[in-house]
Amino acid sequence: MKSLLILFIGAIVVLFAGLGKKKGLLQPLALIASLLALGASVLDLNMGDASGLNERYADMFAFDQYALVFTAVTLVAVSLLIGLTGWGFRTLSDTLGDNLGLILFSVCGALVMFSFQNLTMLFLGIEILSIPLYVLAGSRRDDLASNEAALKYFLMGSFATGILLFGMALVYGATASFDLTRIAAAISDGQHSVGMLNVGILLILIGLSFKISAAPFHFWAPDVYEGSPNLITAFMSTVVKTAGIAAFYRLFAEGFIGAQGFWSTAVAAISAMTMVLANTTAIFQNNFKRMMAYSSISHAGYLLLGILSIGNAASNGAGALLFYTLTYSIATICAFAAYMVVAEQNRDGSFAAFNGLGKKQPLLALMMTIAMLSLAGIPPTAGFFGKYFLFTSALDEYPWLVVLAVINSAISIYYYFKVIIAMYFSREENDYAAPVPAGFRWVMLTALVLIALLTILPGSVYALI
Amino acid sequence: MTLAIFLTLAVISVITALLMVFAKSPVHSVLYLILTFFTIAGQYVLLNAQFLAVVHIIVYAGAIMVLFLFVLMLLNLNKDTEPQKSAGWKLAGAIAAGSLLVTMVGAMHGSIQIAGAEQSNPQVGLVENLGKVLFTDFVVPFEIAGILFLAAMVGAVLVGKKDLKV
Amino acid sequence: MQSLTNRSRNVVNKKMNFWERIYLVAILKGMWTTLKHFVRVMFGKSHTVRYPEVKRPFAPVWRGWHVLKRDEKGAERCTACGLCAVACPAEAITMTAAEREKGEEHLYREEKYAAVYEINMLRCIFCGLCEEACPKEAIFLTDRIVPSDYARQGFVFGKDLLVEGVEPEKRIDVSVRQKHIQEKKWAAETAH
Amino acid sequence: MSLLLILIPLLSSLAIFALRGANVRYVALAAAVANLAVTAAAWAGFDSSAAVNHAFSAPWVPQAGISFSLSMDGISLLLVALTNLLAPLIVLSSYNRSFGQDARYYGLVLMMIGALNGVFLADDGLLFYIFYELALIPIYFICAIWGGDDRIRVTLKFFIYTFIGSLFMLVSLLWVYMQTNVEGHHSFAWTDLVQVQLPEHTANWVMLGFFLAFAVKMPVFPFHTWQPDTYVSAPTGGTMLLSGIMLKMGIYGVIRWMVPLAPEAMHTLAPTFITLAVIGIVYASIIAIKQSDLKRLIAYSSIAHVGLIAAGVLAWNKTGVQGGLIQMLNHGINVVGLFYVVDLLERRLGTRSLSDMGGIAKSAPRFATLFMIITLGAVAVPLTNGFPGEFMLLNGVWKYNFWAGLAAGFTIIFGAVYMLRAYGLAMFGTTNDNTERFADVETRDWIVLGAIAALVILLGFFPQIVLNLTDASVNRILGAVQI
Amino acid sequence: MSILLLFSAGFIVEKIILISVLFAITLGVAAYSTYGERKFAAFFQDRLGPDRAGPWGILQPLADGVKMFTKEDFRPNEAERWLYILAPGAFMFVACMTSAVIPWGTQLTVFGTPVDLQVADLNIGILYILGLSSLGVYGIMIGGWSSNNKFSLYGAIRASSQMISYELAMGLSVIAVVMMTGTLSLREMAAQQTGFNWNVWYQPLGFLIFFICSLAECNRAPFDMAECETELIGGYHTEYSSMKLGFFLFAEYINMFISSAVTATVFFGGYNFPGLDPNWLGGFMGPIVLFAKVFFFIFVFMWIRWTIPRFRYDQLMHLGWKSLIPLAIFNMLLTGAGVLYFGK
Amino acid sequence: MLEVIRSVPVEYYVYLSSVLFSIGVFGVLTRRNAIVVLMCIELMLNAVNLLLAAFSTYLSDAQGQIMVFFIMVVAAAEAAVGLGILVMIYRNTKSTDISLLDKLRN
Repeated sequence: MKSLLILFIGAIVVLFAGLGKKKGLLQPLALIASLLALGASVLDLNMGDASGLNERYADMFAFDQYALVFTAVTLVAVSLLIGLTGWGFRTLSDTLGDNLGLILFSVCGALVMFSFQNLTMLFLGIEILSIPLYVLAGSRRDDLASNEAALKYFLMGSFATGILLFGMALVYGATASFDLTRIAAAISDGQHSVGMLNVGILLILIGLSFKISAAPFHFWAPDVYEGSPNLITAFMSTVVKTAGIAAFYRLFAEGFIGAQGFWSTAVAAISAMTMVLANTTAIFQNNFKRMMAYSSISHAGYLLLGILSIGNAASNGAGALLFYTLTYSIATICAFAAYMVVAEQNRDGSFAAFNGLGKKQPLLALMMTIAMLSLAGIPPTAGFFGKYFLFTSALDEYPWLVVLAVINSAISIYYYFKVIIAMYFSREENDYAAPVPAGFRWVMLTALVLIALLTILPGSVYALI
Repeated sequence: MTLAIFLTLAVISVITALLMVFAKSPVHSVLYLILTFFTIAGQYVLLNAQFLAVVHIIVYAGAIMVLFLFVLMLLNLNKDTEPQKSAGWKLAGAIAAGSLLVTMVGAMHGSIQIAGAEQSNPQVGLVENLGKVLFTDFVVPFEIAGILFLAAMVGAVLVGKKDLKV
Repeated sequence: MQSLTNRSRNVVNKKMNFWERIYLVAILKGMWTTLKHFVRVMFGKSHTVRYPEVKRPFAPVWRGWHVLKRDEKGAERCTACGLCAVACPAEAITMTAAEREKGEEHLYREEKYAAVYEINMLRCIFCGLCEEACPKEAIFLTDRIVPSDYARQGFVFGKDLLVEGVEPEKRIDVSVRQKHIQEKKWAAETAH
Repeated sequence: MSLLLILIPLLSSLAIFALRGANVRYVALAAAVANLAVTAAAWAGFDSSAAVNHAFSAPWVPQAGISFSLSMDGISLLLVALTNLLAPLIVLSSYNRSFGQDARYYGLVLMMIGALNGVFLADDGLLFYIFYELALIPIYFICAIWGGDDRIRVTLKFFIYTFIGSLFMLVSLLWVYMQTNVEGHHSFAWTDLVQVQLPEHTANWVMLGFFLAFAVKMPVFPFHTWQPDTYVSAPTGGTMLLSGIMLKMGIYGVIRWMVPLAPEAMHTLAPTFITLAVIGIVYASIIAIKQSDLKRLIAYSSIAHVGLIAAGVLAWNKTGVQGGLIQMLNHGINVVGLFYVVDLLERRLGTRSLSDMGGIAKSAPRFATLFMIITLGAVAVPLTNGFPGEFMLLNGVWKYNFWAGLAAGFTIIFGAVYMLRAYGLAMFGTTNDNTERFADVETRDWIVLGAIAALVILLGFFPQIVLNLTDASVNRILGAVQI
Repeated sequence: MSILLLFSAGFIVEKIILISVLFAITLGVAAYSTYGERKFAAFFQDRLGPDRAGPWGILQPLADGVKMFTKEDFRPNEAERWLYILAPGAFMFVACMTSAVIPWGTQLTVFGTPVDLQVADLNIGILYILGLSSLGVYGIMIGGWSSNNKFSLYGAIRASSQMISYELAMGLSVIAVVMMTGTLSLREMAAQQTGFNWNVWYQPLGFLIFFICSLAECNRAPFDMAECETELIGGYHTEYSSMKLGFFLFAEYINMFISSAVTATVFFGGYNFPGLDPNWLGGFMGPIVLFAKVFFFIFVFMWIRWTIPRFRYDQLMHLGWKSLIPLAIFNMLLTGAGVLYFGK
Repeated sequence: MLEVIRSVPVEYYVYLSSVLFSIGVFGVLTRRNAIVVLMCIELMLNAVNLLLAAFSTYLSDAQGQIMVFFIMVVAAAEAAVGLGILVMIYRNTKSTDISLLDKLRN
């Protein structure tokens, strides 16, 4: 809750600073807000109810350990992203304050999604997360691709919201409540309409699949990711995905656990389909951002494995999701940071843009390499532990799915390595090396340190839940 | 009596909804949709949710659809410039939506029952009652909705702004 | 510069204070003004005249529809000298001169007369210069209003509309303004 | 001690990346030598009667039963010794070539060595897997950056083959891990994993998973297709690392992890595996005979040799395993020597084709002698290091199955044929323009080739040094695994 | 209470009569508003206004009506036929619907039976009015758009954006009253303001905002941007003629009447006046008082129209969004504080 | 009172909402004009609202109707942002046909 308040106030301060034409202050302000919120959530970790502000609010919020750790993870990603805004938003000088404010608002939504105890809150959280993003996706207003991204994202997002809401309504009809604990109680009582509940859960599942872009509801993602400004794409593929999957987990673990027999098969099918479709399609992509879009979809497929671990007391699915989202976010942000500099040098968005980067800018290339290795889940990068934790969490119940996931991660190497190959083994096409902005240096350095730390001490994060 | 009103309203709302989807001109679509909204408001009244009915009219018919009309008129989009999707695509859409409907109804048919049907508090839809619930149990989402609105407002302004530079 | 009237105001661009900026006082003042008018009319002080039935008297200096005067015997005074047309700044006057035939002495006072005399009322600015230019005291501007018409042609007034009638009751009285002018002249002379 | 073996190369590789100077090669050599010294110290302090030596353990992800635990028994020590013995030689052999950015190359080599040490020392399943994969990354870059023609395709093929293989291993490892139960937790510790009793059906799958990983790495027919291409296109240092040490990771994995974790499947699967290994021996040998490219020839010979080792180890009797172990060491030494020779020839002559050589023995007698010694070692002539290993291996396979032993025996014959043919074509016969001017070995070559030749002879005379070292460990591991 | 329960024959008859009477009165008032407008305009401008039809021109509305009916009914070629016809009807319909919830008096005793002087006592009456007034936009928009004339369209867009914008401030100012009175029902609101205990004394700012907004809602000067003749000819009804035009004009006067009635009811005590018991004269005192107030407000509407010059469009929007809405929110906070402090 | 309301079985409301919802989905899938698609989404949301209101009344529980308010809130916010995006696109393309924007695919 503290983090939420800090972020909200921070967003308003940034908005007003933007109105007051204090351009130089904006990025530091946003960063401070994000870091303060991060600090607040980290300080509250493991305190239970001791801090007083963190327990349930009229059964709507529960800033429990689960919410706090995901908050912290998201805020790490957000802080890194804000570090990139100085240069990344340089073309948006007149609306910089608004854009930063919207990012912070969006994060508020993510926080609500981590902590909801009531379907109403989930719904509001999703919308607070999404609505600023629809705008941010189109923040390059004179660019048609950006416009298209905004429109597609908006239409698909609202469509998904509609489906999600219909599901919620049916669940409400079946269980007479929006409250997660009461839904769970009603389901375990058995005094409910099974048909309505099942259809409701299915529709909610579809709606959330749209939000985290799981197949077959992923078709919007590549266009949106490609069209949006790079920074926003990074935001969408990290924070949004984290929020979506965390909410997904909480909803199904706390609300629908009683109906697991019904939905787990569906989730497994979606997961399998997502992984296979995304990875096979990603192979054929020539554009880096599109590739990252498909990669992000495939990661949604892996993340669903964590959902499948619900109900298995021996496995720590939440911890696995936490760790995975953290490493995935950091690696993705790194990759996008490097890509943004590269895109500046070479307007072509294809892999050829990376040609010869290893010689031109070794540090950048190194960052990109580490990010790609981490995304591919190659040991000993932190990404490996993420995959490892996730796969083990679902191994008991769904060995075939884990095998499929493993095969898919192997496939994914092919396209992640395309970048590495271009960087190190291809001849450069132009020798223009855009200077790496200071903010990017710091972000990359921080990300590097974080990846290293996560590699060395994966347990520290994994065991937080 | 009630059933008859319900059925009449239901039939009208389905027909107007279909007309909305099939109307060639977007302005006609908007108007059909408004009619649908009126029938839905009628259903709310039938359900003794008067406050809801009025708010529904104010928000949907009075604000949202006006906004739609506005945009349509400002952009002068009524020309039938919309290239129709191919018949195959339409068929696919119809099959998809139809199967969705059949699945949903089929899955629920026969098992629809309401858990708390014995309780009877006809006053539930009245404004006093709603206000109490909204400002006690649901005050947190109410506040949170404020963030949503602020964000949406900033976003809408940002999107609508003309570029100042160049 | 000395102002001509006492109604002129100097423009002051001073910053308005709070009360002025909310305009309420100004609005109420305006409302008060209009209300005064309203009440005045309510109690019968309307300026309205029920026109066709009631006519408002003209000002003594009013210049309207021209008249071509006849002399005491009923002969037209105009001799078609053309000075009025020359004086006319709007060039609204045209005329065609003709020689008086035998037996027309009762019609025209001089040997030469205007066979056609036309004033285009759309061009005329009712300045009165024709009147001043006329050596024969033949043309005067009167306190009659030029009637409206649907066509432009209708505004070109010929002699049928300009020349006054012969009968005494059809004569047009131009004395009011003339007297006023005369008085002004005397007043000016005595002032000197 | 164990930790040092890993940390020295890894940290010095980081230091080298950071230094980026021209003289990093000396830093690299110093680190390699330091590691060798630590190995020597470890050997000196080795107590073969104890179950483990120089153990180091720190909790890593305690919630998931993962710990950073290293330990050393005879088998580990043998392979660590091999690694660290070859490391300075490999570094030294790379001095001959300029790599553009030396820092990267030497950094990657040291990183590789650190990872390899980690593989051999890991006592924790996941740690093993991580080092196993970590070893892959530097070698990928070494091959792909400094390799020959068509290197990108070849190395990617190599990478994906091995990575997919190891993913299957990961699944198998996880499967076994999920069956462990130490105080309510799963555990990755080797001792815990070994205790798991799998039903035979499951065990088959688990072993298959392991086998895929190790078979690709070794490589065993039919998973070998990446290998000749990669060997040929990789730079010499890379080829040495690949053939000298990395191959051994596979065999080590079989001995340490595959069989102990899923012994129940040995009955069903071992015959198949051994058959594959034997087919590989024959197949690779026949192809090797036909090769005219010296490097490619050695690559195929490597497949043949490793096939024999695999067959011997999979026979899972003491003779076989011991033979496998000693042969791993010897093959590593020999093959590094051979590749050094190839590199030297290529550097001087600009070609690897046997048809372009001939008569070098005349112009460079000392070189010819050293080459001869190493060749003899590779051919397994008695009193060279190759002999005891191959003998024991054949013996082991023979014990397991007569026909397999018979087929495996072809290795020696075929090996003699192709190696001697190659030697003959290169060293004797008529000289040509190039070979006439062939200068004899220089100091650096002397050091490398001399050291290898000395080892060839030393181990040929005293195989017992090695056998004693591993004896207790092999007994322990055979005892722990009931088939 | 649900409407469904109220279906009894007597009830229906009673309501139908009431509705008819109300309808007649509404139309009559609207008709004579047109007359009043012209008359008052004349008075403010030192004129006499229409005075030829009947004594003091009292039959002028009739003459206007006849003229409207007999004029040529012209429909532009490119107009959207049905929408063009629908628009004035919709506008008129919405305008007439609004009067349903206004309490015209307490009770009337007709032939011994008490009759509520209110068509429907919705407990959300004020929301009903807000809702319907928001629907008024459609008539204008559809009319302006379907004429297929750019001036009509501009007029329609201006009118509707103006109405939407001011509706917000209006709603907010009403909310302050609702907070104070604790009810959304107009009937209860009127009943609370006995004697001189009118809401306007507690809510002067709220009243001001409400009043300005109702001016704007009715498209009255100084906010008659929609039909700003100098720029837009006739605004959204440029292309309309005959009785369709009549409907539009008429409906505007109905709107003015209703908003006067609402203003009187919400802020000025409805049918209450100190010293005049609304139950006097068999209950007729209430309606008389209320109508007196209503006529006063109608007069004020006209008074303002003939006093204050028209705003520029941007000024209008600035006033709405940057002044009135913040003020209304401030007023809400103030009221909240007051309610909290005085515990009313 | 409640009996009067409940003379309509709750199933009917569920079916009616489902039908309206499906019509909305159909529209989203088949129409190409972004504004019409947006309207179809609004129709879907209204089907949800109707369903919630019906459940709320039949359950005698106010939560459902409260949820309807929140949905309205969100629908309004979405409409504002969505139409803003449409206007922005219109400035660039002079069209709101969503398929015109498929340039990215190639």
